Amino acid sequence: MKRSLAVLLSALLCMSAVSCAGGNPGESPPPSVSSGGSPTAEAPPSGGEPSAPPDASTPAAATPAEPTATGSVVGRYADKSVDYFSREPYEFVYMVNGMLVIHQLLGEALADWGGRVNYNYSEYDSGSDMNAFLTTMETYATQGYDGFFVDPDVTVAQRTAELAEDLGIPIFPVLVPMRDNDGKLITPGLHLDSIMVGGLQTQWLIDNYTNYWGDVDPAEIGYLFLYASFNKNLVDNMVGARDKFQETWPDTFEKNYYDGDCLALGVSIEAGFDYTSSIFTANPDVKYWFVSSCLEDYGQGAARAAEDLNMEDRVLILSNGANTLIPDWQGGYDGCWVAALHYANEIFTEPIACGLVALADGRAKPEDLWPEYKQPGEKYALYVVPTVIITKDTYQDYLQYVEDFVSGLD
Amino acid sequence: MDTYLEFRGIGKSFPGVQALDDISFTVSGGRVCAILGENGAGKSTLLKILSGDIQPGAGGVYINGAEQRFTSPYQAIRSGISVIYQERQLIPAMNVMENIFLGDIPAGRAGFVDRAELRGRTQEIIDSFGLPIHPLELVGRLPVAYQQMVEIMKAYRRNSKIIAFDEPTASLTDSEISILFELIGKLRNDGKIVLYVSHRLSEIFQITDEIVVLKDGRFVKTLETRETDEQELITAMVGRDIGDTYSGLKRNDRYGETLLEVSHLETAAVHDISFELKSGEILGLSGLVGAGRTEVVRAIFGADAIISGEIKLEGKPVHFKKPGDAIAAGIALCPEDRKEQGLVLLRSIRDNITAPVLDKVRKGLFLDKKAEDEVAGDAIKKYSIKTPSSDKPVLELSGGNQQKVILGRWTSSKMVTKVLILDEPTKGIDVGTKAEVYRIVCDFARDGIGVIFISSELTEVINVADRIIVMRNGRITGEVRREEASEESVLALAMSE
Amino acid sequence: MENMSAAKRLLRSKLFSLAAVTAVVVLIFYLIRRSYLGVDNIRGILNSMSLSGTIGVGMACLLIGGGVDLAAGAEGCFGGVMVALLISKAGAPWPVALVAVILIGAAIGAFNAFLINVLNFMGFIATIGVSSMLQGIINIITKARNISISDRGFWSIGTVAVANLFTLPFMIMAALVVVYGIILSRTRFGRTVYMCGGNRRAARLSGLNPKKISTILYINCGALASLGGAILAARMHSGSPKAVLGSELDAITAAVLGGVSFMGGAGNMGGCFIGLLLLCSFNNGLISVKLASYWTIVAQGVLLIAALIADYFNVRARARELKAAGA
Amino acid sequence: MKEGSKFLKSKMFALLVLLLLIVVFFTIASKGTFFSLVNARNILNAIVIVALLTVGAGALMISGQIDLSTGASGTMCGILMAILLVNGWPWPVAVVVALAAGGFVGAINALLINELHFQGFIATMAMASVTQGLSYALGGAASIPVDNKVVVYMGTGRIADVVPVSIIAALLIFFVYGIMLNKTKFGRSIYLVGGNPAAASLVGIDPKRISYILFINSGVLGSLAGCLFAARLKSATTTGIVSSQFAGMTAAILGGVSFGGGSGGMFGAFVGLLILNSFSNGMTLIKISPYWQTFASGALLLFALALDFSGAKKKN
Repeated sequence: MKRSLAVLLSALLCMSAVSCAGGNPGESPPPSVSSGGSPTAEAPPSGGEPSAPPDASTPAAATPAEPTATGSVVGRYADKSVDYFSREPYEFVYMVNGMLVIHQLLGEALADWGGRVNYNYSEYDSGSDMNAFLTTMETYATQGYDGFFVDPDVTVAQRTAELAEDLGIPIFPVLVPMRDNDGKLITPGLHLDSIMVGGLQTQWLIDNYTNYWGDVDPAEIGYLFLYASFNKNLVDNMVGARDKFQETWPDTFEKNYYDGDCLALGVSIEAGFDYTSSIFTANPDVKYWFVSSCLEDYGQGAARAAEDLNMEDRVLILSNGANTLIPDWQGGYDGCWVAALHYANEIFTEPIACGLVALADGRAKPEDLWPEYKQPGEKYALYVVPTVIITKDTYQDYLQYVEDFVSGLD
Repeated sequence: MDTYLEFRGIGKSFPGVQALDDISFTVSGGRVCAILGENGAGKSTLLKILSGDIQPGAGGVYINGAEQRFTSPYQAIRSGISVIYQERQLIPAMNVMENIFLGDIPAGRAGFVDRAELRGRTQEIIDSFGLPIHPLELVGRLPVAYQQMVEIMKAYRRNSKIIAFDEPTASLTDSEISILFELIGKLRNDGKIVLYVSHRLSEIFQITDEIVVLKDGRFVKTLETRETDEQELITAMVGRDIGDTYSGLKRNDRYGETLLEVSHLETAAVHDISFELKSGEILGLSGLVGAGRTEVVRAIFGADAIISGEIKLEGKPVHFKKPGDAIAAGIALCPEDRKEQGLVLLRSIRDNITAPVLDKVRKGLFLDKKAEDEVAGDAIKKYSIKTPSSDKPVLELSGGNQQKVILGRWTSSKMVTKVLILDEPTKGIDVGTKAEVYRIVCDFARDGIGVIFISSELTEVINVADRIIVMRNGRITGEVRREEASEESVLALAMSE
Repeated sequence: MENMSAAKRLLRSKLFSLAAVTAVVVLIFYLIRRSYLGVDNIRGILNSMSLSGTIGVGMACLLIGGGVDLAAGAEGCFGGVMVALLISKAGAPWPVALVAVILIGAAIGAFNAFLINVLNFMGFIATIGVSSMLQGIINIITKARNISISDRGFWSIGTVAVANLFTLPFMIMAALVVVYGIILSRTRFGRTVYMCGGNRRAARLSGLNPKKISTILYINCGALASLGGAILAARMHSGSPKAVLGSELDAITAAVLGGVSFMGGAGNMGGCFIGLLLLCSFNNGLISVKLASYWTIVAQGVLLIAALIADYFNVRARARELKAAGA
Repeated sequence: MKEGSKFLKSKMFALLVLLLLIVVFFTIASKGTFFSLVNARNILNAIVIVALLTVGAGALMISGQIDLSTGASGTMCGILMAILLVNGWPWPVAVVVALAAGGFVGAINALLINELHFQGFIATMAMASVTQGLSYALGGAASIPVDNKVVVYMGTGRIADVVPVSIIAALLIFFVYGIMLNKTKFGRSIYLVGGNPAAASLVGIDPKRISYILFINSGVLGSLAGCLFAARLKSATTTGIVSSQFAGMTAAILGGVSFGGGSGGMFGAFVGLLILNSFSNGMTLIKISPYWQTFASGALLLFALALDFSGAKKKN
């Protein structure tokens, strides 16, 4: 018996340690049923991958496009008629299947919006286990949550929506719109046409390379797009970029386009570094390089590879997302990582936060939101978030624009 | 006053057995002291305590009056003690010089191995032993005898004050044994203390000065080698006149027809083995360690592959590809090494006894617990195994009881045994139980079962078996009927080329 | 003295066959694409060896001594993250941060040694547990976010190169291989590592302390893994919670390719270096020939299995030779 | 069905008390929601996948072996089933082929270990890498939808909207394996091989045959887990249950299966599984960060080893 007492004592110790860690439910993101760390990390988490929504109407100009002011303001911050603080704060939780840096940053923006439209924000990461994602959603329903921001595995969107309906709790997708198995929208969402985004990235490089290299024969420009083929969105991002490149310079496409599937190397900066340096050194005859990526880590790796091979003068890198690039610029970085397709998180999350509050208030039903963004044959709206491609020179005024938007000036 | 070694009240118990109980004796420098005792008398446990491999439960080891506290072999070696174990402690993948200097390789500045000095000193030692071994030769490539000599050179190199040998001559040829005895003589003249563990009485009379006799973990007496003889030693060792242990056995005088015929059996380890076994006959298989007796029975049992030769059971040729077939055909093998080959220590006595007969204790798909308990109960009663219940893990039994469990397994009520092979069945059993084992073996013989009885105890095999085959280096060197057999004649066959 | 040269021949044959396989692999990729042997590509291959090489040195010593550490990847990641935190958040000068991170790695190694040598846990299961504990801590202190390092001095570790061929990280790794190679083959401590790996009981009975040596090897493996992670952070200008994870499998593959056996007591640093060269040239080559990348993952698994099969036949051939000579 | 000596009994008691302690602790900490019917259903849901892996891993560990490839190969088999279904194969054939594929991976593991003397953990890790690659090759980026009515029902169907159908299958499998281990000749020989393979072969048991059967069994159960997971999500993805084999191993060790074989049973493994899942579910409820959970799962594995500590120590 002595030994089993020792066992129980150590169990108590172990649990008290864990519980004190949970003592601050507020800021630490809610738990997930992760099934133990796996030493083999080649399996990068799936789930909504970051690819910024395009600006459908006009090609991305240097200055940020104005959000279309026409159409209904229900479910938007611009709707000044709503008194958000006349009620108790709602309880919203952002549920992600495989938290990545992009989800982390969007989560912070959603938390900020909580202060403006009165809801308590918490997060939950199911660590790529959709089994846990669904069970936890049911658990939270029993705990009296008022709404869910969700980024489930894209293929399980329909199942998630059905479950939310059963539970009678409004949900709103964040990074990736929720479509059923035949591709029809099942909730309002943000337009994330990864293929369109890829096209924008290539278009910017094609429009701006002369500013950096002068008049260079397009036949001498190689194009490497870094992505990871475990997720459909990333693949679409690549397809968009590749097709735009082929469309613009069809005859040299075969020779100059290089596929950059880093799946075997994982999702990390060194994966981008190793892949890019292998392609660069394996093709010394290519004089100039466009490098684009669907993930910021790959862009950063490519930048380091270009520096390592001191090829900065003949490489232009454009990544998807500028969260680490902006601080670098502020720190004086002036390398070949020249631009990034970016959207301020605050702007991106505004319609999501205000939309979910509208649904929770009952001021609107999902199919009523933003009629002006409904595509023909779709039941729900697909809001288009303005994105912009920022460079070292234009990022300050873009930040200023965001500052004004959030403080509700315009 | 040269050194003297004293054991004071040494005691040690393992779960279920009191291995050593209040052992005290003294050995002074310049003398060779034999430690004599039956298997399981506690000899190797005493050596393990001396070498620091295990700690004594009670009492202590004193050198020149000062108590030695060893928590690891390192400390024992530092205070001048070297033990040469029966199973060689060598590293086959490394060369001779590194094995000899295992533990403290001469190192120059910054810990770099001084290869020249290492090789020089190794060559010196090899020359002083007059052996044709090269310092850079991989130890694994040396013949078994030379490997044993490397082990001895390792102890000699440390020029320890106290050197203990555990059954060193088991696999040595006569010439190597004489080199060893010369060395022991040299050690004695240098004033060192030599402990010599063996149960080969002839060797003990040849080189030792005094003899400490142990029985069942207790100190019996110390005898001066010159003033004693074999009979007195055996009586001291066995504790009562060996005469009656064997006299009470009721022999089988008439045998049934031939049960097992082995002709020209050839395997990787044994060559041209031919013999017959009649039902009701006890066939002794004798020889030194490594003579190939175990390999013969393992081949018959289907545990080792057979290259050529024929085996007939009750006249019909059989070829067992795996033990399961042999068991089904009624052959049972009680293996030599209890812990490694015989018992599943974590499981209960019942599980170990019913292991080979699970098919016979089944009711339809499921095992019948009642039937199992019955079989286990019979065996426990038959061999009077000291245990509260058949549920006790075998791990918690004494050596003797463990051996009885294995015997119980192969002679259980559900086993249909035609040929019972016993490999060193009485190894590590107290003398009382041995007599019981012999009695049971003879009962089996009388029931018509053919028994193959392997033992390195000459007195035992001579008195139990009806007929004795002697082997050496994988070949049969001779056959002796019990009537004309004597220890000397069997030993002679065991030693001859 | 025929036996002595036989031993030499045996050793040479394994290294020789491994070097031959590497040469064949390099030749094939060279034929497919001339630039494979260009200076820049060789520089890339050597540079990519630095991470799993630094971890591989610690891992190989451990394997030779009869142990294994599946938490090496997490230890490396932790090293990278901690060096970034110490430099960017705590403002420590980078040399101080680097030394601190190596000590932290050593401490984790000591914890592994405690679990395995004191509590008698099975080596690979205990380190799997430690690996997931570490990954938890890493994500807690970084909130799953990269920590960028802006200290240009620290960056220089990644950019300094000699003759534009040997980068500093590669040279550090090569130096470790040479130093540990000498320790293993030439020093007394090195020989005791082989002895403990070869026959742990014999080593103990001959006065060695296998547990002490195993503890030293685990501490050494933790420290080197942490160093590897820190150097990678310097090259990438940031400590990432996803870096290095999984490269303990590359380190084991390289060691096994190089002749280190899982039974312990066999293999040497030279073999590991060539094994690593084969592994990295193989991976680099696959990228440059545009082979669909999931086949790369399959290829890595197959390469490890092939290495283990080669080790099996080698061990069996040597055992048969020993038996034939010994009988 | 008494599981041998007093030693195990006292440990089983400690496990049950530990489980009770966890339930009480989290019920208080989560202000009652832990101990609700719905949450019980959530725990049962989460248990199904890990249960199958625990049974496979537990049987193997009793025989002294380990299989780290069940997560990756299970995921691959889930994708394989989905592809077959999408191509119009009748569902029974698709499921059987997927299970056969899992068995085949298990057979390869056994072959590498028994014929080529690989160490268990490194051989199965290599196979995990190979099957992971094949998952990507088969599945690619787009996940494959699973909408065959019967298969989906197996994954999501519930009786009285509380008890998932698949949990019944899992409980049944636990019960059957428990009986098999304790009551049949084959089960007894697994213990004997785990305790002492050399001794087992001398009493007529063939350790190689046992090893092949148990690895194939572990592969099939892993495949079943992968298929059930795909069915539950109505789609097969390349991440699937990739690292769930560690949870299976932890549950088995926690439940008293001593590594190196010879002791522990399915009842213990089931209690270990309940402890593991209620612990994770509880942490979810009181909002402990996912990163603390990764830490806790590692700590739990070491704690489980400590429990087995006395078992491991006794042997060497």
